[in-house]
Amino acid sequence: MTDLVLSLLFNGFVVGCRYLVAVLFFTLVQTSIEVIHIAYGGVIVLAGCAAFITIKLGLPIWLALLTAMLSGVVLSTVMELVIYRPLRRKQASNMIVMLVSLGMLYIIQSSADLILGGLTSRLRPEMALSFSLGPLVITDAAIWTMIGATVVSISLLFLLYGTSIGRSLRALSSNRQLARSAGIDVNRLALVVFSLSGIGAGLFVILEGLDLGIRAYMGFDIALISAFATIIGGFGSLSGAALAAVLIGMAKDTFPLYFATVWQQLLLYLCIFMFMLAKPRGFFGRKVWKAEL
Amino acid sequence: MDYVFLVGSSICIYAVLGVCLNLIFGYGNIGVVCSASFFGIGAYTSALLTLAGWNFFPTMLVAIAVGALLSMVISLPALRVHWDYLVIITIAFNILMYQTMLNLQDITGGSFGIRDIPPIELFGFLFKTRLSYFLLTLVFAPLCFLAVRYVANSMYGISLMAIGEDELAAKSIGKNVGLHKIMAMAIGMSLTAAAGSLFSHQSTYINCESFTLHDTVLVLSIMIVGGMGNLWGSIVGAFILVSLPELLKFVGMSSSVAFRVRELIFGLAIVLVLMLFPKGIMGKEQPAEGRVKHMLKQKS
Amino acid sequence: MPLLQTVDLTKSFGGIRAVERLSLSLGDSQITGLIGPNGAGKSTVFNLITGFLPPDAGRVLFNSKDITRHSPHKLVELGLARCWQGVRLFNNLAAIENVAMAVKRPSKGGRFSGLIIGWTPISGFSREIIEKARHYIEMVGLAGKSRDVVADLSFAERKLVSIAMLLATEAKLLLLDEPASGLDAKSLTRTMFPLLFKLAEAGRTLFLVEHNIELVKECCKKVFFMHHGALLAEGTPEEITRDSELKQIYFGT
Amino acid sequence: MKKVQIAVLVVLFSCTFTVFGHTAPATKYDQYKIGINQALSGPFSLSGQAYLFSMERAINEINQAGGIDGVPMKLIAEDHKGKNEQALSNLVKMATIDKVPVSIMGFTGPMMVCAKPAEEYGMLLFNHAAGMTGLEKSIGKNSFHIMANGAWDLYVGLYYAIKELKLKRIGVAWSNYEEGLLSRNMIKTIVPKLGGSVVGDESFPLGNQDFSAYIPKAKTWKADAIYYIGALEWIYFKDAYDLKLKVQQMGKAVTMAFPELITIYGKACEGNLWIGAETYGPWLTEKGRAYREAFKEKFKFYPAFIDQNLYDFPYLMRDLILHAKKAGGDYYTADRLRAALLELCGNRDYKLATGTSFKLDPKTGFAVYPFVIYRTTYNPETKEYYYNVVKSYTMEETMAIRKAGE
Repeated sequence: MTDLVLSLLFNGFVVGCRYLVAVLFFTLVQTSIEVIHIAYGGVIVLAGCAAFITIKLGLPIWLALLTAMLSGVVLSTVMELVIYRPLRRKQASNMIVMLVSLGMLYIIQSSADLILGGLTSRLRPEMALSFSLGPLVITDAAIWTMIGATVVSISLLFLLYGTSIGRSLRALSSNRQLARSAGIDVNRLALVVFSLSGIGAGLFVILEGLDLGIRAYMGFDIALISAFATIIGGFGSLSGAALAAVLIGMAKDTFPLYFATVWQQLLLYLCIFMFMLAKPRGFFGRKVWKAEL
Repeated sequence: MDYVFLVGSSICIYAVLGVCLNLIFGYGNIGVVCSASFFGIGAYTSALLTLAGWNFFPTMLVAIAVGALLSMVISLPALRVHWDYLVIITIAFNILMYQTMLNLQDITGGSFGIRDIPPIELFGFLFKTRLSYFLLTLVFAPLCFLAVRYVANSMYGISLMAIGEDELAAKSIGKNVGLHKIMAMAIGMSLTAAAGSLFSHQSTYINCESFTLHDTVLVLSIMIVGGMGNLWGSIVGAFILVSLPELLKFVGMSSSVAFRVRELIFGLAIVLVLMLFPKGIMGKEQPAEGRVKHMLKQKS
Repeated sequence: MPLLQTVDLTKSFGGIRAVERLSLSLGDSQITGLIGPNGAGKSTVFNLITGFLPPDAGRVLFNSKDITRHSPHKLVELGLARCWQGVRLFNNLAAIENVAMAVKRPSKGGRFSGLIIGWTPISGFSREIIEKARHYIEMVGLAGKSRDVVADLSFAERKLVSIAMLLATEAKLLLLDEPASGLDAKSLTRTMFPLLFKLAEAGRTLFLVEHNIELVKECCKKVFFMHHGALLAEGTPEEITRDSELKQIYFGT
Repeated sequence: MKKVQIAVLVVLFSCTFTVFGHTAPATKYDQYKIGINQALSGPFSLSGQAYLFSMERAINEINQAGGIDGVPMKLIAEDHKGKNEQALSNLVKMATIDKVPVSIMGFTGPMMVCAKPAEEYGMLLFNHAAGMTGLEKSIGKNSFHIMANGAWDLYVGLYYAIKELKLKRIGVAWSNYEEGLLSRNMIKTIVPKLGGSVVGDESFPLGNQDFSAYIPKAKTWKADAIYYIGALEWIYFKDAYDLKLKVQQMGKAVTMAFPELITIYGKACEGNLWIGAETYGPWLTEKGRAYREAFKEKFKFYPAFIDQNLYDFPYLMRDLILHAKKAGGDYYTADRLRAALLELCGNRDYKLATGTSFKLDPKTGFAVYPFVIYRTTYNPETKEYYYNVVKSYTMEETMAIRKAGE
């Protein structure tokens, strides 16, 4: 029994770490630019296609990582310039922005479907290396995932608290009007944030591809998970989102301990729903009304 | 022509969904995005009751009641949080309901669904053919539309719009915000469930794949493309977004790529429409004009 | 006996005490002012009284009836309404509609009556509601503008509309948050002062937070002076403005 | 603005209805239209392009050979993305606008939606996906199943595992959609009859690739064999291998082909059993081999059974049309084709273009194939994995096994 508990928890933790990579960047965009960036799933998928093609050409995995990141950056910035910036200028409501973003996701997914087909494509020609550690079975993909998660978190921390960009980002997310009047250029920051998120997408898709594989329609799911994590962590709180991501991953894998795996998804979303009911502000969220009174 | 009737009937049904969501989201600005769940609940309720030998009207009434009751569950968070939180919360609810439909195999038949649902029978007439079903929806949809429009134009509706626009101001002039919101959701969602109970007879079979999050997203797009806070807009939106994929079936392309290209076009259409008309095609209704004219009449 | 009374009203955000054991009482049908330097917690007091914020401690009495933690719409029914510093209107409705929205409706049949009565007319407001609304609009002197969408009105006019809405609720006690702010001297003397007096004569009780000393001197019979969430002094405007140390606190000189 | 909107609306309405209303002129057999109504794109399509390739290739071959007595065949392809409404509207479009009397389709849900309308519109449906396990009685008189029925896989596979390999403790890993659900239920009834026991069953949502929660649980079953039902076998076997779930794995041979995948995952599923109709083994005919190579040329892997079915289908149709034509009259209709089908394949062997032969059970409308059991095996000489036929049953034996299961 303890073996089961341990291995479930560990696997869940790894899944959570993988989510974390995507979630952090999603939340970064959400808090600083105030865009619910559903199309981030699309960015991930397209980065996946780039990586897939690179591997198909027989090039090594690190090159695939580079191409994935590069394409992610390009797509994100293009999206910002062509879609989000004009909408900001028109002062379209969040709802509109969200839906446009969703439409972009559909477009990208269906074009990715042309490249990948319905099949799930893995990013390496050989099997994973896995070794047992007591009850746990640890694959190299898992190790890479955990390393990636740590690197991403640390570098984001440094970015936010160690650089001038980070300072202006925090200013922006804490009080927009003030930041604007203090002469912070939102458009410039948006570019920075979006290109960062592109890099994140590249990394995420490689981790996913090492472990599970890439498919054209995975974008929507990960966008959804990211949105939930953002809420559960509390709008505007990166650390909260990170925590939420890991928790979601672990919760997802601990339910099967007591229930049949059929109920896994149901219970997961039941918990998410209940948590949101009980604590709409999430872990570290700000109050909503205070701002308005 | 049966094909036209089939498409027509689904346009009608989705128009109803869009209009209902519009009352809740467009007017009340309550970010409830789970139409498909209530649609599905209506469908399952009436499918099961019909198989148990009930007539159409009682089943539809029960479906409406169930929808209204369940809307209370949603109104719990709706009274507490801001609409953009609410959108995500209700999305979670949506997946929750889908999973429930999928896994309560004894009741819903799980992923295998419910088979051999008899067609609607009213006053001894069987709505078996596509034409008759289409005509039924063609009666049903305008009725729902009128009902919602009546609500939207009534004193209550205007208060709802006011609440949607500025909750604090509405409170400070003595509007009972909570009650208005609950009413809005009860009305919208129960009508949605009614539409579901009609839908369950469209073919002889339903399963949970018809009530996924993507269907909700379709309804949401219908509302937003048409124009939030504009009931006519929802009808236009339903017409465009339901008939566009069908229209695209007639666009001749080398068939191996055609299907993905069509989906691509669909996505593009949504994006372009929203980039061109950020307020939706029909835009937001300007309630002032019409009613002020009405007041002038009263003066003279 | 006082119309409104607060007993040891206390509220703190996080660590900061916004309001500290505040006790004040308002006489009937007169104009009372609440002044004090910025951040003294005046607006918070309003929010506490009108039920937009729950107090940590203390009670609010209205007609010697405890209304602490009542929800705002209930308070409006009881006859206690407020308007906002930054004017809050329903921007895509006409001025008269904004007012009509606020017109008090006969509350027979308990708390659902608002809705039930709401159903009857197909197209918005019933004739008598419109009539009332028009009456209030004329009262604040916007008869000409009544059919314009409020988004197009000037700030002063918007302010007047918001006051008309306040009147329309037929509340006995009106809490005005900075009625003078953003108004030029002309519209102040020409419209605001007379309006306030007219209201007082009409038997409404006014309680206003105000920075504009002119208006306070002109209109208020009684003034409360708040500082750091506590009540420092109360008296006639003359007494308050004569007091040098209060002046110092107020103008920071 | 209002005017513009109304104008837009009117234009839309008019153009739509002209398009919808316009129906193909009902020409008498200047071409034979056959339809495919499948998940050709979207998350549920395994490889829609492969489907279309197979079918178009066969039709082109037929047409280049002069069509059917000089009349060419035409493919009407529609895509239901695994969604019922789409499947229904596709069917109605085919029946009323394209006037297609026969269509091949996949997925249980869409099949169930279309079965009854197909009878109304006088349309013949052929299911080519693996599903419909245990639904023989329930689909309408116009619906046939030209592919080895999922149920037979279970009967044969379990028989082989329990009776021949003496693996008594069976676990079930099922993907939570129609076929998975039905198969799970069937296994639970079959296994005890054969003297085994189901030691555990766990499921995962369709399209889910993350088996991290399932595999540790499966380890606790102490099962002798685990029967996997669902798509994405490959990911599953890989995860099972990575996380060291060492047990005899069994799966359906439906998507078995993909040699590309076997080169990647072969190690993961070495020794796994695949149960499928005897089809992938022989490739007896010239045509079959040519198709197979052309397919490999395009998609880098060999056609799976679902693809091969689609290649066979137009040829089957040609034979049916020719047979129906003999009697003359208005022969390209569902009823006449059904009659022809029952005469040609009903209870008698019919040889498909790729060389496999099957017979149709007239009562249930389901095809019966001889069954084969493959084992993924490593070949030290060629240094690659291949499917080794470890056991093949004749049609009679298959029938007998099925009896034993029931």
